[in-house]
Amino acid sequence: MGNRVGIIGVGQTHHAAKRLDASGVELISEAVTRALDDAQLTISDIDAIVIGNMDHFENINYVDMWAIDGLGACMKPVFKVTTGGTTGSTVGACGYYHAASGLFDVVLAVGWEKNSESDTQAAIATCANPTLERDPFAGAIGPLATEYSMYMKAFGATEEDSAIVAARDRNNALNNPYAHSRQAVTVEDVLNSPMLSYPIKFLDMCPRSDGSCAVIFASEEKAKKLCPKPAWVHTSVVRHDYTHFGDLEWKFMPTLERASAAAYKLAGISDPLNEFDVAELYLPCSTCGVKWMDSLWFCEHGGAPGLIRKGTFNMDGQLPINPSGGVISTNPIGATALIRIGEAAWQIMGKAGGRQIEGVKKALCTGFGGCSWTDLMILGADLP
Amino acid sequence: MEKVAIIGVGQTKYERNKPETFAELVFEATSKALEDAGISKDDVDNVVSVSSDFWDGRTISSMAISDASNAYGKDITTVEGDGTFGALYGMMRILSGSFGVTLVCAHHKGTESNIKGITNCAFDPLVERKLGIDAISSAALQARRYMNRYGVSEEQLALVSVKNHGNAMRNPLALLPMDITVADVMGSRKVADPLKLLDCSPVTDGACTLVLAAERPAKKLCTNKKRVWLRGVGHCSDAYRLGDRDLSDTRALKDAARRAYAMAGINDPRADVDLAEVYDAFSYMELMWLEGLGFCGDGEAGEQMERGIFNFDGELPVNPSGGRLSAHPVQVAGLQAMAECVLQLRGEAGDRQLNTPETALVHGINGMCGQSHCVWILGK
Amino acid sequence: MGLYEDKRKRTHTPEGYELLAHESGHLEYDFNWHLGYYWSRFLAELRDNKRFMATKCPQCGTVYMLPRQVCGKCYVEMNDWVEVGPEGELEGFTIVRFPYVDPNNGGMKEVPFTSIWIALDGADTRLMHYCNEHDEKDLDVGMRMRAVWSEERTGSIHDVQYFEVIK
Amino acid sequence: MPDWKQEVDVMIDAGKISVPYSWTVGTTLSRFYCELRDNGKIWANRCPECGNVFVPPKVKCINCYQDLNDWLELPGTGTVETFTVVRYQEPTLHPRPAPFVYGIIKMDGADTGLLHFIDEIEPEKVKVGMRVEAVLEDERDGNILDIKYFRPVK
Repeated sequence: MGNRVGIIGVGQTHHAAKRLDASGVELISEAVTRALDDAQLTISDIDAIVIGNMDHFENINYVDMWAIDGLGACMKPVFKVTTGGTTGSTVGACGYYHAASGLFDVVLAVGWEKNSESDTQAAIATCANPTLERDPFAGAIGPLATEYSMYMKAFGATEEDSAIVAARDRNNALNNPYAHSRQAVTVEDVLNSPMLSYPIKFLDMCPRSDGSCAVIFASEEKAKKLCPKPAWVHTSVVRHDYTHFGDLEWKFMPTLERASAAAYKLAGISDPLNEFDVAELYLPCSTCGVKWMDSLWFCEHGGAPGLIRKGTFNMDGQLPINPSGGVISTNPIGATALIRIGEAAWQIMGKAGGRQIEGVKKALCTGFGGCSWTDLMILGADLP
Repeated sequence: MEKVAIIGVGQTKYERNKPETFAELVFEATSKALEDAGISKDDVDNVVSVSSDFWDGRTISSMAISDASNAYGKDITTVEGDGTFGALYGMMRILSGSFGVTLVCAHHKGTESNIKGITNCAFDPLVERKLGIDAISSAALQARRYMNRYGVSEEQLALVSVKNHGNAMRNPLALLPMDITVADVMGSRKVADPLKLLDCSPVTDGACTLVLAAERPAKKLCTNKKRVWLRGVGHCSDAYRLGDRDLSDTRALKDAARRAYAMAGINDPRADVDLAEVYDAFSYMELMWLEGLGFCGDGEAGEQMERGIFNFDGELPVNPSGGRLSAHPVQVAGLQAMAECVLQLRGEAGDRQLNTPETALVHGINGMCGQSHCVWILGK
Repeated sequence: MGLYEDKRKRTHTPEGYELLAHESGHLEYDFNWHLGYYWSRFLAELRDNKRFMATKCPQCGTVYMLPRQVCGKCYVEMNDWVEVGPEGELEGFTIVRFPYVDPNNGGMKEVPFTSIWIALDGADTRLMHYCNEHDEKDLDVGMRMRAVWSEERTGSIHDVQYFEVIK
Repeated sequence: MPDWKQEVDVMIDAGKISVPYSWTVGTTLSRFYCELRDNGKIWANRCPECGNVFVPPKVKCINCYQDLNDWLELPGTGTVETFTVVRYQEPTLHPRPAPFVYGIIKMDGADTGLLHFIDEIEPEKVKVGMRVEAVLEDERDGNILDIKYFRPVK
């Protein structure tokens, strides 16, 4: 068996639509420096480094090589993983496996993106099959709009339900100094914002951001030595089942259902709504904050609107979701899913500042990307 | 520490302009690897794919091969780099205790893209990229620096090309088997001085899949004859800008090799290693890397090449497959080299079988001018 | 936390130097993607016979549109071809109104266009394509649609111009 | 191979990825390029810990991961550490027609080399160890091509 692994430090940049003051490498160094500060380590304590992003967003080939100065990786083992929108969680999982393998003790995992450097929609279009799917592919919003339309029809969910989610996450972001978009909004503001693609409106959707996040993973022995309260990794699960966009099964979010079912089993979780104390979820759009609650087994299919209307997922609710403000407040794509892991770790470590939930013992984080792919990680205050 | 074995290998033939899609190549290699291991799709619990968005011309290059790689319903991830790094991640995932049997599959179609434009994008857009530098011209700078520092001759470089293309004559999967002389290499078209056409590896298409297994499933699923153990591994990266490095220096490779040797318990690589597959993207690289790996002193590889030490019938055969000079599917290259060593260690290398090797070394690189290295020790 | 300097609004360095950007200008990277046996046959059938050919899994029977070699679920090669469509049901749509860079040529993509997911009759997965309606009011999930063919067909996905609603 | 595959003429899709980029130069290199563009000077920065001097300047020391706030002006001369004569044409990449010479120039006053063109000399006459100096463009835009090339010191 491998090592148990804890997160001992997290750093992130102040995210924004455009960080003119920081090149990609400078953004990375900002996140890495802050993660080292957070863990009270220096770069010489780091045994190995993992990085990822979306290549065509900044047109950097071999980003692991290019980022060396920002990573502090010269004359160290450095590794690149990348899987599109789930890159951040893929980087996190890779950091975890590095430390769990016993080959490395202290591992720095870094995600970043400078979405301001290109036309994000054009870059996303290149993820469709160039011959058969690129031209009619309308980007991420199309499948999300479609699945929520069908969900509303099937279960009586409303546009107001997703607006409640949007207002919740956006107002949570007011407590997060790093968030890109920090603006108090009401449910009415969301409902009245311009329609992007029915039923998704402007304030339902994620922005594109410049930003970076760094998370430090350590083997059990090192984590105990270096950190008074590590966030222990309980499990990491990935499901990337689809090959073409047309393969999606609309009615549910099957990769999320399968990944979460597998992860709960591994982590011994039978009642996720009660057992988790906080969740940082990759919800690219507020409608996902409704429908995907079913797929995470928080309720029966169709049960999510009822929970949302009761305030179940608010800061003071039964299971607070996205105290950070989530993806609709901050979205530097290659870092986005790693920010979920970092924020969840801070909640467990008690370092989440103004967005801290009291007494977090177990936290759930997810990544989303590709053609509805899911990555998922469970963290805990106690050893697994 | 838990032991991990390679229990199956599958490769396509390495060619130019292969008609198949990325997925069709991956399915061929992966089906062959499963068949070689004698296991079913359900014995596999996770997949590591290796590909590049730049070379494939597609963001999320792994999306194209999700079904073809046997990933449905399984944990999958993607390494962008040489195949040796993909195998390393496969091993880490097994050592973590989370997985038992890992598929590592890589695909590459060099003939579908323009190597110069794509490798130009490996350079910083804020500095060197505007000058038009690419993999070939930067390698030429490194070759000159290395030759100048150690007094290595162009003829010594040419010997590497003669040897490896000759070795490829015995490998039915290689793209460029050739019976050539030093004079042929010296007389080939000048590309970027001191490199000539026959100092450079060809653009190539192909795919390769390895099956890795933890000790228990390895012993349960297949016979002793099929198992080759991963005994040691190490990786390390040097600085990014060409001007930050002394390009003739192999310190990152030395560090990667030190890690791999320590893990495998190798004290004297020259004596303990029976064959090596070394990343010869260009002829000069084989000489530099042989030195960095500690098979000889710095600056000595050229002279030892002249003495035939690294020939097929020499003291330490290097690149018996024909190396990257005879087939260079960039993302696949490391797995291709690992597959060659597995076949050699099993005694299944056909016409190019060496005499009962016990220990093999595989070397992969990442980035320009061998910025980063991954070194493997494989054993019976 | 929160003690770090927030540099988001800067337009100049602390010493007063202008913060610059480097523009790439027009860039293009060329590819020659080989379409393999399955997509080549699929496109040849569109071109020559105006029909949609899908592959069927010999084990689970799933009919894949787009066709492909491998049924992911069963991990077997498919060699059975079946005709699907040319009519089908609208499963989802998006009307794109905001222009963005077309990665085919670096110019701006023409808008509006309507991207649809259509379940062709007989297929178990969906084809992504265009529809000629550009108003949400005229489209609804579940509508019946049919293919409208191009006069000049070249072996491309555009050999089908778009799908239209069957009134 | 199944029969149907033998009857297929495999097609090739000649396509592109064509997307423009606007790269943020950032705090460190903006200072470097502003000095080059506005004042015609080449600046470097130095590590307070190991003393290494980097050109182009860096955000962090590659050895010590220290901030590099100590800036100094370089004389613009240096020594050719290595070079190549590029013989192939690649008009979409190369700012000039082949043959031309790339060199890595170890800059006087710095510990790193700078990649650039070497010109005003026949390619066959370039030597390792040769002393060279930077020649700047008259019209400068704030990028690395504001240095036109390096030429032998007379």
